[in-house]
Amino acid sequence: MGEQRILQKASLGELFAKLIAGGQRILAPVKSDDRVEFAAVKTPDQIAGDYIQTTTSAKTAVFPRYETMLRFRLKGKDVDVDELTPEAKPTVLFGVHPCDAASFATLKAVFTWDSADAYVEPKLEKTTIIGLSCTKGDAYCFCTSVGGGPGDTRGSDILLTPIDATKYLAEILTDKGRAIVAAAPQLFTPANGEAKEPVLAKIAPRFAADKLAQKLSALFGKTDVWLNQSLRCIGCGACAYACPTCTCFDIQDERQRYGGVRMRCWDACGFGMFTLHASGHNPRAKQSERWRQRIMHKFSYQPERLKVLGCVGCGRCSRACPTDMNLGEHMQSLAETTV
Amino acid sequence: MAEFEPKVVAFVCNWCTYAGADLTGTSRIKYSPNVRMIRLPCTGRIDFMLLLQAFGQGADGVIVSGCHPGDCHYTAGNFHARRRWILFRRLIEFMGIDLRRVHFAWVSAAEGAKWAELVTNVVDEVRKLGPYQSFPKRLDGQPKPVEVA
Amino acid sequence: MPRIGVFICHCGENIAGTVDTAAVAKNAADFPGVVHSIDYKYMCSDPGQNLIKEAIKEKKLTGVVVAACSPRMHEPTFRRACAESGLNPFLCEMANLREHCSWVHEKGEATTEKATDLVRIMVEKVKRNRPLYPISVPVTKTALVLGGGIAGIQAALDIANAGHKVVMVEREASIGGHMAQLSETFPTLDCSQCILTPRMVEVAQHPNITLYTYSELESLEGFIGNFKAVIRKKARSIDETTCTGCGACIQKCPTKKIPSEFNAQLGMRTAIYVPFPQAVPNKPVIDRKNCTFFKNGRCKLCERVCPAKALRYDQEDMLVELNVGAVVAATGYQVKDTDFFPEYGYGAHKDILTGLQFERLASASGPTQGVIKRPSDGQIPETVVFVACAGSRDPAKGINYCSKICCMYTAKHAMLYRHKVHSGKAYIFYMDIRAGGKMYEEFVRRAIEEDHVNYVRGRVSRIYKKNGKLIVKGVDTLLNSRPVEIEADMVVLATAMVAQPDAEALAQKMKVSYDENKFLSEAHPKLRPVEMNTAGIFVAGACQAPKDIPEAVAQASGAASKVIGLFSKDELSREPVVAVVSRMGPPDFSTCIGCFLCESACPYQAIEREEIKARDGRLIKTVAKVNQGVCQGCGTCVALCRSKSIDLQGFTNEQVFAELVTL
Amino acid sequence: MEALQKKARALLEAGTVKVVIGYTAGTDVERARAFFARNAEQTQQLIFDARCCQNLATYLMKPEVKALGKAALVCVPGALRTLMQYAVENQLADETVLALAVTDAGEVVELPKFAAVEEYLAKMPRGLTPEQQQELDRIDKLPLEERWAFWAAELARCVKCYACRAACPLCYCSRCITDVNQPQWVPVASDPLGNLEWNVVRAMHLAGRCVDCGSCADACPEGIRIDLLNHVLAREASAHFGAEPGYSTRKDYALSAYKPDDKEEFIR
Repeated sequence: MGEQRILQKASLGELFAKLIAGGQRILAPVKSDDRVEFAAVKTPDQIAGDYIQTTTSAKTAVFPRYETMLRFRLKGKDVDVDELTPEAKPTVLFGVHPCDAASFATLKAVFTWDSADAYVEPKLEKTTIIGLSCTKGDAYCFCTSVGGGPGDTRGSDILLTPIDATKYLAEILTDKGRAIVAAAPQLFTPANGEAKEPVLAKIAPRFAADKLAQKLSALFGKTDVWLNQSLRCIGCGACAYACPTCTCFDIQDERQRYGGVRMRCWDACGFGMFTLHASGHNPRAKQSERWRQRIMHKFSYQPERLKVLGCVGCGRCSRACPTDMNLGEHMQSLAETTV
Repeated sequence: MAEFEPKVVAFVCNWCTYAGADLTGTSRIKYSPNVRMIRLPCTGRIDFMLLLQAFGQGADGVIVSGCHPGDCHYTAGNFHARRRWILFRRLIEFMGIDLRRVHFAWVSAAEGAKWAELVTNVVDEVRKLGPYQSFPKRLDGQPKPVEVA
Repeated sequence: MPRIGVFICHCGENIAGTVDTAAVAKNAADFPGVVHSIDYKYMCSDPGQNLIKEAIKEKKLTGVVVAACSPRMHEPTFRRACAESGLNPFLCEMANLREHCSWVHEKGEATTEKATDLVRIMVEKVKRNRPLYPISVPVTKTALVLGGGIAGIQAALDIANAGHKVVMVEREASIGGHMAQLSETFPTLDCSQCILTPRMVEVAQHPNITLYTYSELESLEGFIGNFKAVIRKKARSIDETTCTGCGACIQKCPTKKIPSEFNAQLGMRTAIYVPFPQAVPNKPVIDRKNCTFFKNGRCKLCERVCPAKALRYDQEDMLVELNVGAVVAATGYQVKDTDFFPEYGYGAHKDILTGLQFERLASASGPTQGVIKRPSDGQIPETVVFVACAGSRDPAKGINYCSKICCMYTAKHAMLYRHKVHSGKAYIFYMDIRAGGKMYEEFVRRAIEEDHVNYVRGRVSRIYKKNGKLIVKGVDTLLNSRPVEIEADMVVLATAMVAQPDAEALAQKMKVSYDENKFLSEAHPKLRPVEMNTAGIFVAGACQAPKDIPEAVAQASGAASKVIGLFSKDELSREPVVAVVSRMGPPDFSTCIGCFLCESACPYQAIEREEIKARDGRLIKTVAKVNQGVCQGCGTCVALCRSKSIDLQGFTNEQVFAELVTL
Repeated sequence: MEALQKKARALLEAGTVKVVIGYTAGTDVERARAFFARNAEQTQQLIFDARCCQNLATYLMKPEVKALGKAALVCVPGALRTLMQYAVENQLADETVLALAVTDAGEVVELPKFAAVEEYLAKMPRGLTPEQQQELDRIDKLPLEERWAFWAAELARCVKCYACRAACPLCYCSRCITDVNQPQWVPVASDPLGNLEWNVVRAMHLAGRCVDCGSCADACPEGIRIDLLNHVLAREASAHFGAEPGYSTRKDYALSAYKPDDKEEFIR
């Protein structure tokens, strides 16, 4: 709960102009056809109004689906390698919903827990998040079950809540947030106790992630539970690639005449090949085992090892799923399963 | 700067076109040196993915050539290949790949002159078209966020 | 780590004259994986090959790239060289710097750069080559000889005398072919039948030869050493085993006015007939198209007179299936009919003949017992004009090629005429006289000098009838193209020698290639003149190109010796360039998913189904399996396989990709 | 709907099948989801209406589902065509699955044998719909550059999640070409080349086989019109080679057959 200010919607344009002048790139939700995606904008009018979630999560701003790590050239008998430093442009992520904002905590935890990831960490450093509270949700949302909420401030540097048609309640939460304010102080007028709760979406909790964590290890051996849940899963990577906290990647070389590039690309635990050994053995040969792994990783292993949930309840996985695997629903049923 | 010299890859069958190109040599017929030939037993062996691979590796044009219908050393390889080409060519046309860069021919072991003419024509046409920049190459970078105008 | 050796050949000036071979060798030395790169004047020479052999040993090479001429030329040479110094021959590849580079491009940087690339491509390929080992397949030591002309006879006898079984198939009722129709043969003027008929009899009586006359090849499947041939034995309407060949039926046959094919339409034959008196076998056939009984259900005179009761009117075509290891195609030729030369009046005037008809006229066994008479009135012709190149060497109206034998037989015809009609005048219109061959030129000189045959160099423009004479209009190009006009009593056209009308169909049946004139194509015009591009099938005689008798016989013996060579081993080893289906350990065993869409794509039905079973016999999956004996290595299945579970040895997906990565 | 539930219950109670693969209500009103009824009570959850469009035949290739025992499969027409193609491609033996088709009148037709399925399909309309044709023509009419731009933009969204592959009943390979890395046929990254090659190879591998169930496009989380690529090839294959996959068990795959006089105008 940071210091509160009022920001007129009408003055967003001026704020954007100032930020861009200050060398910032602004990524915000933009409508294209029937989807909303983060895109580079210049003015507020380019920003999508009425939507629940962007199809692709905000993580792509710091963790793109592929990235070149180094270039190599075979010269005669030896190899030249030039490491590529990622371009980390100063970026303002605007209109990030609290769930997405919260996902950055997970990303940071994963990419910095032992040593700082050379590609993600610099981008995280240079990214400022202006969150936007949710005024509506849908049947896929379950942020309130995983410790978040439509007005949750975690992860945001500034959280905006549209308390009425003309203004935002701005909560300035971090130094990065204060830096934004400093860029155009006059636009952030003092607040006098306006409340955001009335306008926030109502998302009923379906389960309690923290309680579930311990229970899961007990459920591990209940193979039929996992089988039943995953029968309709067809084993694609849609959920992982839509997910704001999935961080698995694969490192690949692409050859060109006497050289090539080494790159990392998103990978997904739903794929049969994900854990296939060179020997031909696959420790997770069945889809049900892969589904279990996905749940365990997000709700048990990661909280245990990195002290952060691997899920923010945005529901993207379920919206993206071709077979309507509803994560909230599945987690609820796990919570209700007796050990 | 020097005129653009296109890279043309030719996928040829061993029995007709490769032999035909040998005949071009023995007949000392000159043609342009921009072509690199990939010798395969039969046009039936030529996977359409090889054509994309060639472009992906920087080819500006591609030639696929084998025995005339009925003359396949393996009796029917070229008949199968022809069907594959008909569909593949249609697909890439639909996807906006420039068919002026993808050429198919029957060149028999007796048609040394035809081979020379074919290569020279294709190279000239592709030279006019310039480098195939719009075709994606082996990657170097990361996806850029969409810029809104 | 690969250790590749690169060997650049100058081929004298052939490559070095255009390509900077030293530079190519220097560039190649820097290619990753290359540990040895040199250039040399003649790599295919012994010292050249030794350079390779030594390098393999000293530098412990794991792969060799020879950049020289076309692999179609010298690949076997260099692979053998590698094998001799202990490197698997399939770890050797050739870059074609001659046919595909130095001979077709101008001297210059671009050409040298291309040469470098061609080497680079092959280096990348050879790095991914795997040692391959020849596949051995059993050989059925029986040869199928198609055609019973002189070429077929020669081939059959040579193979049979070497102790191997031979099956001879002849479409006509008797073997003998065109040679049996000839009167005398050049350049010796010995009687054709006198030298041929003993050979025909020998074939018939040879213990190793099975003879199928009045039969044709229905289909041919399989591959070298293991062909399956189906022969259609056409209904002869005679039981050959009981028929004694007495000929009573022939005398009694009421239908006597059928133009005789053997006599080139100059004589007549009956509906039940043997083509000629010395026919082998000497058993008649009923020509059902012309037989009264088969036309209107009544007659059967022959049956009544047959002492052996050998007539079988209800006989049907019979299909005989044979396993053979090799095939010799000796199906011969036809003479082009002359109707494409209306201005020569063939057909319009009885006394205008083809060369073959003149042979029959001159033949002692012919319709006139060898007396040269005019078909029209039986008069002895006083002036005979012979027209050479009647169709040959005539792109406009006839055929492009030279029929080769006409110059000689025309000279022979003129001679024979002059010998038989001392008072007669013989003229020959010709373009050039092609008399290459032992005693051939001398033969033509004899015709001119001793037998006073008048050679007129020029073409005939028209032949027409004028008060009982045939007027031959032409020009004499040696007398500054002065028009000449000769009043002849007979004209003989040296018509072109052409492929059999069904040569194309036969070629497709045997899966061999043929040229634009429908003559069967040999595997190599110089180095493999009797083999065809389909292993195990050989060619002899005029079905490959116009030939005279000595040539046809020589080629037949050549083909026979190839067959004998093939039969000299019980097993023959084949190039291991074949498709293989991926196999691996459990739990997958193979990435083949068993859709078997490749099955119908295989031109050789080489794809079989293999059931993978668990120890308890439970079926785990059914996957594709390639019969390596049948697979010819075209790779159509490889391109078709979606999961890339089938690959082609020697041209693997990995190798081809590697080649492309060098671009 | 009641008819379907009754039939399913009967089949399970009689032990004719061990599982009825059908549809049940999904997360929201627009969605139905696959449902595996394995006992009488569960059949109450079966539904069948306009929302039910996923091609359930895909599940017949899934080991976990195979392990459930003999299945009755609620089939939309695309699923019926899939069964035919499975038969052609040796993936399914006759009488190992009981197809249930629901007529417009809502009655349930049992199709226990391939022959019955073939007969049932014979009455159905074939080929591309006019709408599908028009869409193809629209893109075909675009100038080369615009066509290229259109597809570049469409494919740029592809994240290579392979939902299209997973949803496609005919992408049943145990090892997809994208998983072959010796050589690396398709670049792993969802970069422009990788996305182009993946979508070309997907379409080509389905050419002459695709039964046009629409699952691929439905599955794509990015809403890429990959079905158009299947349609353009389907149109070509039927026009040139008379290919009609999914209507019979006859093995006549357009790309492993040929006619010596197949027509084309582009080969020199």
